Amino acid sequence: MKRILRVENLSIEFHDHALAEKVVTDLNLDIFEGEIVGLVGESGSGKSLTAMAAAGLLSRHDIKKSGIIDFDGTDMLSAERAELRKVQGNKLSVIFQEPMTSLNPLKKIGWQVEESMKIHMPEMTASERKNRALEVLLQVELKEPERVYNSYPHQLSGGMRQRVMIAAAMAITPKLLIADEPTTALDVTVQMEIIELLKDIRKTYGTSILFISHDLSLVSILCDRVAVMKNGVIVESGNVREIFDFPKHEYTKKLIASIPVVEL
Amino acid sequence: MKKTEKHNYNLILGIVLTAIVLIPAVIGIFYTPYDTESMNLALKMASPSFSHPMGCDNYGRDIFSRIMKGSSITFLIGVGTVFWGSLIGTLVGAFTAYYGGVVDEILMRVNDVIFSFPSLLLALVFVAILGPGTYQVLFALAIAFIPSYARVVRGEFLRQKSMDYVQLARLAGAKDLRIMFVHILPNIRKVLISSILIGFNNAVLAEAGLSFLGIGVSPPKASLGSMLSDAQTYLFSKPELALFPGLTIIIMVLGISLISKEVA
Amino acid sequence: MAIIQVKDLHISFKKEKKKIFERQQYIEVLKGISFSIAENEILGLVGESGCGKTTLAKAILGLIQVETGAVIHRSKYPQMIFQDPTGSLNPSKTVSFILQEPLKNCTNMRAAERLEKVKWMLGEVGLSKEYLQRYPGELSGGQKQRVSIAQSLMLGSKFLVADEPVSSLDVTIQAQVLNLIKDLQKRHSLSILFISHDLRVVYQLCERVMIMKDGLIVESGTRNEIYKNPQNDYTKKLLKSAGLRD
Amino acid sequence: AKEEASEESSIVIGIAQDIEDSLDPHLMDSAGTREVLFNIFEGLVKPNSAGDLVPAVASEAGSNDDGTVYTFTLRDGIKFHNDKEVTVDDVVASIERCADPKDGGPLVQAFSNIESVKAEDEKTVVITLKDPDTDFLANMSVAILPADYISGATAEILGTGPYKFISRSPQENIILEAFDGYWGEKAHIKNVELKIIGDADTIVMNLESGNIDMFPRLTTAQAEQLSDKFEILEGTMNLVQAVYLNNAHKPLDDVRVRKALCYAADAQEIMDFTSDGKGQEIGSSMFPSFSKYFMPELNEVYNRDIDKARELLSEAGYPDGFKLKITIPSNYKPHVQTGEVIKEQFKAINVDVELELIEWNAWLSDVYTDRNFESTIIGVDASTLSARALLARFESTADNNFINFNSPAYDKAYANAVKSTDDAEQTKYYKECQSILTEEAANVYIQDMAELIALNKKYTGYEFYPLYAQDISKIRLAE
Amino acid sequence: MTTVIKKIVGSVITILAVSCLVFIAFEIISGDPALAKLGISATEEKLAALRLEMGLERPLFVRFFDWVSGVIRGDFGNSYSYNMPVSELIGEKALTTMLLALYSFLLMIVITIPISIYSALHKGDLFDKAIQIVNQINMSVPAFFGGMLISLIFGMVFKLFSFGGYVSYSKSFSGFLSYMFWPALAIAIPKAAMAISLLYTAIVEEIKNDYVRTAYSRGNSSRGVFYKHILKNACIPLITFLGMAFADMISGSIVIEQVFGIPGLGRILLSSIQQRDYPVVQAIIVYIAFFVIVSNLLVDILYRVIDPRVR
Ligand SMILES: Nc1ncnc2c1ncn2[C@@H]1O[C@H](COP(=O)(O)OP(=O)(O)OP(=O)(O)O)[C@@H](O)[C@H]1O
Ligand SMILES: Nc1ncnc2c1ncn2[C@@H]1O[C@H](COP(=O)(O)OP(=O)(O)OP(=O)(O)O)[C@@H](O)[C@H]1O
Ligand SMILES: [Mg+2]
Ligand SMILES: [Mg+2]
Repeated sequence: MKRILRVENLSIEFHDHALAEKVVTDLNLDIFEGEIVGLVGESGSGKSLTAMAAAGLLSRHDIKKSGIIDFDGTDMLSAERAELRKVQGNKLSVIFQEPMTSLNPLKKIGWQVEESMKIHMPEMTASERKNRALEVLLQVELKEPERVYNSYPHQLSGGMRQRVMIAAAMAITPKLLIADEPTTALDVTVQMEIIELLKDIRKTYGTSILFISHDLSLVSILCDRVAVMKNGVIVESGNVREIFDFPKHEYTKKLIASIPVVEL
Repeated sequence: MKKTEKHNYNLILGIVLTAIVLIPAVIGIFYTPYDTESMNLALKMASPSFSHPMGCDNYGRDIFSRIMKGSSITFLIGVGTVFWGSLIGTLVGAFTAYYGGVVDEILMRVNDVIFSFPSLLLALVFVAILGPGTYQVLFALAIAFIPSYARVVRGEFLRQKSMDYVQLARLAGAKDLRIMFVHILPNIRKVLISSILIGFNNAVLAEAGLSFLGIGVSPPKASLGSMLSDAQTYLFSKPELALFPGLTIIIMVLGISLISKEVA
Repeated sequence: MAIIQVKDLHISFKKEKKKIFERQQYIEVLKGISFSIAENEILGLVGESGCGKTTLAKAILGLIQVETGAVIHRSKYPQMIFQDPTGSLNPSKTVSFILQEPLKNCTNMRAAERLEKVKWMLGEVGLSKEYLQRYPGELSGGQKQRVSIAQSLMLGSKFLVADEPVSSLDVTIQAQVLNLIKDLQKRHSLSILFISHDLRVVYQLCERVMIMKDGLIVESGTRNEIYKNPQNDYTKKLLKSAGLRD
Repeated sequence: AKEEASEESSIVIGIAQDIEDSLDPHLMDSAGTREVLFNIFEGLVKPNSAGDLVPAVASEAGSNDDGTVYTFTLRDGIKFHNDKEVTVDDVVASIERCADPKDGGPLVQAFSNIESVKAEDEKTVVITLKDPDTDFLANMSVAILPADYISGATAEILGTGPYKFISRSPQENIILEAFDGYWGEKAHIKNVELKIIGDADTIVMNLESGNIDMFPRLTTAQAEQLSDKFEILEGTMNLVQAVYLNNAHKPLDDVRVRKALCYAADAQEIMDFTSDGKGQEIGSSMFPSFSKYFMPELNEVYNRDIDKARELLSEAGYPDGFKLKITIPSNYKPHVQTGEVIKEQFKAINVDVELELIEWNAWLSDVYTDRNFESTIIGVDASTLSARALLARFESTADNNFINFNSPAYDKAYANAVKSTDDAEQTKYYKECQSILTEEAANVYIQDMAELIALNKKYTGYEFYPLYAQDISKIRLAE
Repeated sequence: MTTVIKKIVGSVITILAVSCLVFIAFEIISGDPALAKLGISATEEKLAALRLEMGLERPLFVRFFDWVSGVIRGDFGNSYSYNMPVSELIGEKALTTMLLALYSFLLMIVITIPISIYSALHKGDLFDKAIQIVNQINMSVPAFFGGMLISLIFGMVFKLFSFGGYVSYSKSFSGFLSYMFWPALAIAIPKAAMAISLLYTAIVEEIKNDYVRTAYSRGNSSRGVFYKHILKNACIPLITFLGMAFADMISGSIVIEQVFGIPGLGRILLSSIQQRDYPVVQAIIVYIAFFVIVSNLLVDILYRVIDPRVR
């Protein structure tokens, strides 16, 4: 199997305070073609930052990065913007953790969902794009795709916005989908639909997925492999079943023990 | 680290520039190298020399001494006008945006009225009621400046008002005034500060413009603005007469804007 | 004694017009909702995404104008944990300021006391003192969410609306925060409207549960009634998706 | 060939102010308007550049010995700008209009003395006065307008002068054109545009860029900056510039105080500071170009003498000086500058001057009409070629005695001057008036300001007048 | 529909309020139109007669009412100093000023947008720093002084235009445009400096938002992110300023018109105030108020169009 993402010795350091802060240290992570990798861990441990780095979106100059991130032949850490943009929104798409602020408040949903298509598939006509947009909106269980298509972000509920983010990321068929807590604001029925959808696109298009989540049950049903992060390092990683059934690291054990139980 | 240093660098530059203008101005209140009013035929239009570093004007008065004295008046008018104008303008803008409805309508109409009223006529009315003088200019200008601040603040407030953090503040028991001025205002400070700087410039220059009405500083006293406009007569033959007061204004404004940008 | 009583609440929003001269159309989001929350009770609210839970929460707290219907509440400083921590934290204020805000407004505490309490609360939600001087933009999603929770708990109010308060927290922290909420609820006889998608969390926390769909409450009852013997189809579907029913 | 050249010729003259009062020469008042209308309208007589009255609409003018009956003979073939001949009816109507006492007094104050205006025949007009007045002829420069304009039948602006009015655009320009049917020496330049230059600071640029060819009343600073494309002609403004003192205001009601101020002032120094020494010092309300009346010796009465001034002040009870407010119309830069220097000069005798700049209209109402002021700096001009134009206002009962000057001796001398029918005697009385003004230190007299005129070297022939006038008709293209 | 009617009523009230204030202002300031007309030949009797003729003896509110009823009939009265109908007097000038304002407005936008964009995108580099300084200096140069400098440098030294050679738009529109370029530039530069400072600040703030990251993630080029996302958001504070700037340019052209010898409203407004020619002042102010109101209305509408959140 082909390796699609290779992260080696990634370190991320912040420089915007008097003291430099290292938030990710020597992180290694590989994702192969068609694989779904879960990334779980403590809140604030650096999951989102790792994901952003992999997507080539850490460009602030007060952040110091080192290591290697190789996505399908592109160096995501240091490549020029022109090169990155060939990848972003085309071979790679991102579902952001915060759907509220990650949508442009002044643009209609439809426009935002269609944006990657507009950039990377200029051959599509406007109506084709719209059809595709409505299609993905429906796929993420938005019941009135027309209304959503014509709404502004502030007119949608939290869950709807999150689904819009998902739809936008899936409007094209990326090789790698980075999903940063994509289902937190969704009710369980929709959550399950989304999980099915993700499995589906993996199956039909061979898309690899980096799935960041706190919901270990979702991770266990969706992912092939999982990595557990704490304090900027991956403390444990491996096959989902193995990790969940035989956690080795203290933190992993604690994590699994904290899953709320319902005794009916 | 690097970034913090750069910040200080701008701030220091701003402080230095402001000091270059303000220290002589403060000293000028108590002491000037030469009397600023007594005339000397022998020195009429004298070129810069060691004893008169900026030369002398058409009455043989030392320009450096006059700039020392004039700066403080200019500073007073600039700061005073902007202070009152932006204070009242911000209040008006904040209240209209925050409460909306009738208050908004009425205050914005009043605003339109002030804005349509020629400042010249306004200044004349002030002279008629209060007599000529520095403070009269200050108030006439401040009133003329209110609408622009009110408009800018209103626009920004409208945008902020709909955000969740405002609602959260309300739940945290903050009173309306506190919400407006402690919570919202800091978020529009950047825009407000750039309009305050604009206003400072305008005030300094408008004061010069009003001197031909005989309000403001009356000769032989001088402000930087009035020195500049007097110098226009000699623009071709003695451009340095305009140069020094002009430079002083520019340095003053530049210094203040650097400081306020860094502080904000 | 009910701390909150909601009677036949209706709310609708303007629909985005496609053409300028189109007639304004409305969508009804809440279609007549009635319920009450007793003192010292945690009421779980579960429902389809987009069915109007957040709208209901905001309406209860008076953050959205109510058209018809009534909300009667008898609590002094009702608090809300917003679903979106980013938008609800003032970007220009430090964590320390944000957390002190309710204390400043509603108590007479001195600065030192306030700071003490803030530090304590920060610890309770699993954040260290280092975060006091951070701005919201410098926090991770979960950290922001914890700051919002902390703020809403500062005053020890009698009534709290929590709109998906723990959705982006990892399970260990989640457990810690839930324990905190439960603890506070016991000690201060706090009433909570707890909105969540996580049926397990709701089960752990709430004695009573309401299920919402399409702007209506389709089912409500005690935890056991709902989880063991659901009547409504949607409820059944929910439980099934969560793996709590076959 | 010369005729042809003048067909094409044109000039653009910059003026500082638009004609804001009226294009009707009977209703206009300001000096700025007068100097423009001088080219369009003429009276029965008109002043020449030597300061003499010469016949204009009338070909002959005469009076009886005691100056009660004035007889005018209409010039043959004289025409208005529409080529209609001027008739005696036009003359009578014009004079009657100015003498009409309705609307609060006659348009020309002196015409209240007219008993009757009659056309003797087709060519002769006789004016009879109530009281003898040998100086009356100076008033007859009042413009002659068509009778049907006066009756309101037409609003067309028609005069008999060398230029006819073509059009105007308020605050922009006034267009004149040489009148072919002019009776006298015809204007040399065909097309004239009087362009209003609102901003004094742009005058130099306007001249240098060739946008205007001529500008009267430059300041020395402006004149210095002009290139050698321009000729700078120097004359006087024919204004009495002084610190006018409100004689009714304490402590200025004390002649010793007024004298002290006169001793403290130094006219030459003022000129040195404000106009590079240009200008003519004066000692009373008369300017040098009225050479017949001007008394240079009065300049020497108050030479700067600080000790004497201090002494006078002590005598008057102000050994430590006093505060004096000088109100100046802010739009007249030269007066403001004079004020600045005066302030310094008065410091020497502890008179603490406050310069109050006000806008022209406020000056008119507060200072001039309401006489609510302490002192002011202004230049007073003469509307006619007669000493009376300058001296009448100091009669204690005169309407326009804005300084509240009150001297029985002056009133007597002035009355004698008006009454006398003998020219030498009259001149003597006028001189007495001036001496009294000086002695009483009515005002702190300063100067008749220098008038600098920039004229593009393409043109020549400019003539100065002893009155506030610009005679465009004399200007011609340089060879 | 009702909002439109409300706006119109509001505007009419505003205009009435300004003109009423002008009446009051003229009542307060010293000097009167009759005196202005008579000048130093005024006597008590003549003044009284002229006042009667001008109708100045009547009480303030009667005059105001008269004026309003005249305006309703489309009659702005007669100018005291020029003895001609006010509309005739200021008609062409009003248009000239309007064109000048429009011209400078366009220039301002043409200057502002590219410079602030470039500068904000290259924040911190040499060009940006240079721009910031030049901008500060531009803001500090008085309009009249700037106008003089422009005319001096471009008119006198480089002879790019003939100073004072104003051509009326009715004579030659292209001549008009090429002459007006310079005064328009003189007006536009300081305003553009302000606009740049506002837009720059707004852009720098806006870039920090999360949605910008989203836009990048879709493969937008920096330009794409900028033009499609940031710019529109950042323009919101600018819109307010632009609205005011346009109205300001109409009333603020006074100085520049004088410097460049343009027969616009500026000079006549100034002289009419000094002459106490209030029919003229009134008409001009109504004209300016009209623009103020319209530009504010446009700003409000534009807000609503651009920002769905304030709808
Ligand atoms: N300002 C608004 N304008 C128009 N429609 C709105 C507005 N706010 C919310 N809505 C609509 O109201 C409905 C309910 O929204 P609400 O935020 O209450 O849902 P929710 O139950 O909280 O969903 P979620 O679990 O996804 O957060 C949605 O369909 C949404 O599109
Ligand atoms: N501007 C900043 N300056 C300093 N530290 C920062 C800044 N931004 C983020 N951090 C820190 O970086 C760490 C990692 O953040 P990240 O968003 O990757 O966390 P996460 O694992 O995604 O957490 P969560 O599950 O809560 O979203 C956090 O501890 C956060 O506080
Ligand atoms: Mg995260
Ligand atoms: Mg919600």
